[in-house]
Amino acid sequence: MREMNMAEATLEAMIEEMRQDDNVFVLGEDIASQGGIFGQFKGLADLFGKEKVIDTPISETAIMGAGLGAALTGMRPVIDMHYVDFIGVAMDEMCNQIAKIRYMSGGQVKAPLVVRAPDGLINSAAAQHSQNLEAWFVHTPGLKVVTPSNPADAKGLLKAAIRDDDPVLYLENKALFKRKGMVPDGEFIIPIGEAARVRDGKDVTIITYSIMVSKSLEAADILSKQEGIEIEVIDLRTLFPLDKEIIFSSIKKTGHLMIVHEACKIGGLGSEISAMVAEECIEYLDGPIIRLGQMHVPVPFSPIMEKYITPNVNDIVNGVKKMLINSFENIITT
Amino acid sequence: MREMNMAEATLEAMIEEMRQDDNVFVLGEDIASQGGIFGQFKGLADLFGKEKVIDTPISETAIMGAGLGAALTGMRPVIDMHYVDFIGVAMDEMCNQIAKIRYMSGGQVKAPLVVRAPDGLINSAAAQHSQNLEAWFVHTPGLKVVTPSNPADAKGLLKAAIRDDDPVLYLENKALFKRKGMVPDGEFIIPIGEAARVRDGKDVTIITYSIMVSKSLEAADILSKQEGIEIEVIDLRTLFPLDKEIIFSSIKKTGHLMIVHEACKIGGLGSEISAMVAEECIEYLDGPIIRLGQMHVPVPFSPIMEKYITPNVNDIVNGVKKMLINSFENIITT
Amino acid sequence: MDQHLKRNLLKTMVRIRLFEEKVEELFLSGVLPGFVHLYIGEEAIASGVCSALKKSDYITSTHRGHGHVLAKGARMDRMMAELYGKKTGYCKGKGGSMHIFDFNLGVLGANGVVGGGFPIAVGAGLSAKLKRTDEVCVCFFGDGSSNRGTFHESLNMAAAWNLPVIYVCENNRYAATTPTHTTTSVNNIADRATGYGIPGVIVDGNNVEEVYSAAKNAIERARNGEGPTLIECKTYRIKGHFVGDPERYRSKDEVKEMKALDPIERYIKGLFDENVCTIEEVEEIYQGIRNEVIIAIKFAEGSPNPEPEDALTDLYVMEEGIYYA
Amino acid sequence: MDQHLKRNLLKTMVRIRLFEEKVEELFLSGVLPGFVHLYIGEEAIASGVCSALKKSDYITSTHRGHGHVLAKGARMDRMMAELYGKKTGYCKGKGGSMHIFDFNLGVLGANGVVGGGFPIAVGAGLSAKLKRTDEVCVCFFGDGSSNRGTFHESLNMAAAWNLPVIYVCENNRYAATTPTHTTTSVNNIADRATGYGIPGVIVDGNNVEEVYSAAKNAIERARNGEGPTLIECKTYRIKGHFVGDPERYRSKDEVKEMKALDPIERYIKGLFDENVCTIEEVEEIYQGIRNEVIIAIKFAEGSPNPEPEDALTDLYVMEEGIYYA
Ligand SMILES: Cc1ncc(C[n+]2csc(CCOP(=O)(O)OP(=O)(O)O)c2C)c(N)n1
Ligand SMILES: Cc1ncc(C[n+]2csc(CCOP(=O)(O)OP(=O)(O)O)c2C)c(N)n1
Ligand SMILES: [Mg+2]
Ligand SMILES: [Mg+2]
Repeated sequence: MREMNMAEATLEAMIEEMRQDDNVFVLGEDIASQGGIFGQFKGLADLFGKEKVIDTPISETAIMGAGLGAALTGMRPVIDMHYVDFIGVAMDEMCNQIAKIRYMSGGQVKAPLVVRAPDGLINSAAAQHSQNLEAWFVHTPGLKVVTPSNPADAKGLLKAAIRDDDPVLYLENKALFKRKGMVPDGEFIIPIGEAARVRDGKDVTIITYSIMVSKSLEAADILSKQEGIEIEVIDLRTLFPLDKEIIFSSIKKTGHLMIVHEACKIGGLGSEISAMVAEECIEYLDGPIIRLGQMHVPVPFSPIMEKYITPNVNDIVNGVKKMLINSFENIITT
Repeated sequence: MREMNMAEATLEAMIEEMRQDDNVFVLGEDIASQGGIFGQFKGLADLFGKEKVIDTPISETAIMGAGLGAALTGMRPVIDMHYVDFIGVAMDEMCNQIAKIRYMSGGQVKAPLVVRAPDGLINSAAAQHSQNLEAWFVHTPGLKVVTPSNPADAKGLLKAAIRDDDPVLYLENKALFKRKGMVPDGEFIIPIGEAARVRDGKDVTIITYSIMVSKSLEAADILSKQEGIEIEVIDLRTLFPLDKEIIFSSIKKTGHLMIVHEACKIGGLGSEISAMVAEECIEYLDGPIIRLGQMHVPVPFSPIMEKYITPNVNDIVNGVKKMLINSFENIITT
Repeated sequence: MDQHLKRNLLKTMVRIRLFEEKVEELFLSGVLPGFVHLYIGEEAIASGVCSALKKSDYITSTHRGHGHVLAKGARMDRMMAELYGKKTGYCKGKGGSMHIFDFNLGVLGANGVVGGGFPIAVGAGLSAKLKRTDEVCVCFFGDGSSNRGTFHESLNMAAAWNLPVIYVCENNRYAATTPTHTTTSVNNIADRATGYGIPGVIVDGNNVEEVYSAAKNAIERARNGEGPTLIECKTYRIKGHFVGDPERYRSKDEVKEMKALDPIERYIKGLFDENVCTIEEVEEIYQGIRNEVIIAIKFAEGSPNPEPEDALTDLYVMEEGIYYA
Repeated sequence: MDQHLKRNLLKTMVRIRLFEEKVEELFLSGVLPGFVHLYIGEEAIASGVCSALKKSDYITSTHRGHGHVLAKGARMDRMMAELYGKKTGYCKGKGGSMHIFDFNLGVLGANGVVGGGFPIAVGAGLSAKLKRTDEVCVCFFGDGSSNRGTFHESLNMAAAWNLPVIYVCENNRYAATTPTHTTTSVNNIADRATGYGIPGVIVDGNNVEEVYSAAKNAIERARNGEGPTLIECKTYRIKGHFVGDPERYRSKDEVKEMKALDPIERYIKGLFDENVCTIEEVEEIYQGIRNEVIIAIKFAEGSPNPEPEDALTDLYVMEEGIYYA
């Protein structure tokens, strides 16, 4: 095990995968000379040359489409989208071409490519550089979506994504690039589709991912110490396909569900998880399903307002307390 | 009251609004000489000239962006997107520019524009011409989203959308353009944000919109006749902001909720509605919340497969029956 | 030009024409689902260009794609079966007219999104460069689609990276119902080549040999690492934008006038003049292809429909753990 | 050129320079949130262009927008307050450096999306045409953004419809860390004008009078209904791409060399040579603006922060029935 940050962990994954498979290459803006705006590609061009670590024009549409063309013809591109916000510029390529091409061809072709897209809040980057858009892509058949919360998962999931024969959207929270953690030595993979139970608990299940995992764990510690409430925290890691098994089994145990993400609450992935549960195992619930997510506004520039619209540790703590007060038991007894 | 189809109803709305406000104009592909691919703009250019009914280049990105620029500078554009699928090409303009510009400006500007986008299945149009994408836009703060299920609503909602000072996405199901219905004479508006209870019932609430309203009503009739089950059907009409009041009050009455839409079930708007209910009034539910939506694949060309992946009247009927069998009462008593 | 090639150019054009005439008939009689855009009148372009390609070369096609795919060598029977929505179709009935693929022939897909092929072609060119093969990719596109941003981004990228991509514009004067000159700020699409520092070539798109030569030159340049070329083929769409188009946007006279320039009739006449073939030989070609069409229809009609549940395959390669509802 | 105008050109450039030098300092000292892209070295462009505009004319700006907005006449205090994230800022603290608007001055927004302004400018031009006003819109953009599809779609549309839009390229040789010649297939962005059938003009972007004249001509053409012009201003970004940029992608020597062409120093020297102003007058200009900057900072620092709940206003005009969570 070695300690490293998320940017370094993904860099290791890139290096290992590029060493192992000559067809893996990277396409994006400011990745070769700069090493990526978050340092996540630092030195990669020195190792593999500017032919394999390609600085592109500011042409996200063509970057994404060219990535697809390369994937169809035998390469395994990793496409860096700079900020997930800019997928808006390449949405047709992402959702109408990449996601659909295998199906439309009747299974003749495959599109083994990874789209890396830094998302989330960082340093008051404001409305056009701060979004979390996973819900759009989970709603798009043909994509797989993963997002790590720590360096080990970052490495293992990126390696899995690169080896996957289907297009994978790899979302990496900008505020996590510098987050440190222990990473196992040697080759390892985090399989796509497997969530992780990162904290055991019996009272409430919190389902979360990416940056909100650490906040949920923090809240869980507080609730344990202050209230004796034991939270089970599940880090989804893969957003499509969801690991239904782990989700349902935890709910069957706790009877209480909260979903926490940084993305906007309305229409966010939390809705899907909540609805899945309300459809498939509602009878195990002992109270309402609570979702915490960004308020329904674009991200404001001012740090004060930015903070206000984003769920924080306190919101989780208070949400859980309220949830338990509103549980059916209490409703019935009061 | 006169009978007309949806295309005609929207045309009437366009004519009335363009007559009344000189700043209203239309921008899109094949609308002037052709009258729109679904006949929805037929003759409009003859009435208002090709300066106000503008045939554009195949440049959806610029169409959408130019619409925004025009809206900012005093006009009230109606932008025709041909197929909702093509918003993918203009997603940055839609979600990062149009939706955010007022907020980012601190309320200095407004963007009074309407994006008309035909969606849904028609004639085996296949994967890239058949989507229902409302979930993406409901998840995007700054937009309002409406969608009519009948000619009267089509007219009234379009008029409301054009008069609204905020950007409104007007989704119109392609298979409904020829659907006939009675339309009130004279000036009328369907306010944005108001759903309609289109059938009263006491046993189960079905929340639906657009093309699935008529299918839900059909299913309701069958269930009433065959099983004596009385379904309450709510036609949302506006998808954001949702009419929570009517939704919650119906659930409080029936205790059973099904949501039906043509869009993909996973991550669809049904998830948001289900989650809202599971969060805010779960205690009134007597059973699981069932969602019916498209299976999680792109739309296949073959009519046989297309039909298979889409919810139909039978699915609704059977879903309701199963729902009632799975209701808590029965679970407990069996 | 050798006579074998000349006869093959004719054959390819006739193959497209007869296939599509039948498709039109079938569509109008209500047998085919979906909608269909015919290539009739533009056959010289696909035929000329694809005859200059190797099997391992790539093409990207458009919504008006039957001609491209047939010219690249696709089987008529599997194409027909696809239009019928049958399980034996190229895409197992999942694609339809606008989405025909034949990956073994380097067909990277027709595309329902106008201009969707531009960057895919860049990627194929990039692969060739990275893998150091000598493959090239031809991107067919319409005049109307040259106003899409993907045109610009892709031509710039292909040019900046010197990729082996050939952009072939089929300028048939209309984008659906809209005359191109009303929405396009240049007279020739080829004029746009200047903006990318690449050659822009204009040819008579109804003259198959002219198209062939221009394509051959551009393909050679591309294979030699000299980068992309933009070829504009001036042509005309004889049929409506789609089968069933009321065609309110143009006059019957215009169509009649342009029909006189039919690439096939013209070419046959030329071949007679040059004594490349006789009436009988031409008739033989037609007869052979008529048979192919009949066999294709038989194949399609005799093929099984997909099972409804087939809708749930072919989305993911690695389906493990995937759920569909 | 009249002397008043000359002095104003200088003043405008100095206003931008001193504002930004202070912003850089403030940012480095950790007072300002967000990130900031400086315009230092490129002031001649915004100053030259905006001096040729009327107040009612429009501009669209970029992520590097301070200069454009100030040149169009924006108040320094409200800009500074916006950079501080204060309630009195132009956008009430909701926008920040990359999103400054001043609607009263026709500023249709800086833009965090590179190339986002191209089509917005088309729309402003379309409004002018439909309303039959004589307003024009200037769209500022970087060399790098000329590779975005929006460039192409917008220039074509503006040209096809003959709209009063002037496209002003600030070619500072880099797109962030990437030298433009490595990703761009033409030597001059102005070469792309041919692809739209509009005039393409190249000027020394560090020569404010040259910029002014080119802009004036283009604006006149636009007002006369003669359509768009593409003006390319050759310039150089003296500072990093953003404040804090390690600048690994270029040599110190290169920057030093280009610094010698500083548009302000050069212009002052010219004004001395022409006897337009004296050292004292220039010092007076600087002093006045230094004061303006100090007052702006005081204003910003003395202004209240937004309330957290202010985040829930200004999204919808018609808020009735809207819910935020
Ligand atoms: C992005 C997009 N916009 C619009 C359409 C609708 N559409 C289909 S074909 C067509 C016209 C295309 O014109 P052109 O490129 O000249 O090709 P042609 O049909 O003439 O062969 C249009 C507008 C589409 N399919 N995709
Ligand atoms: C669509 C999009 N892609 C990428 C970025 C990230 N980005 C911000 S500025 C910049 C470089 C812009 O270069 P140029 O247009 O030359 O303007 P300059 O910064 O040189 O003024 C990039 C790539 C962005 N903001 N938007
Ligand atoms: Mg055409
Ligand atoms: Mg630049």
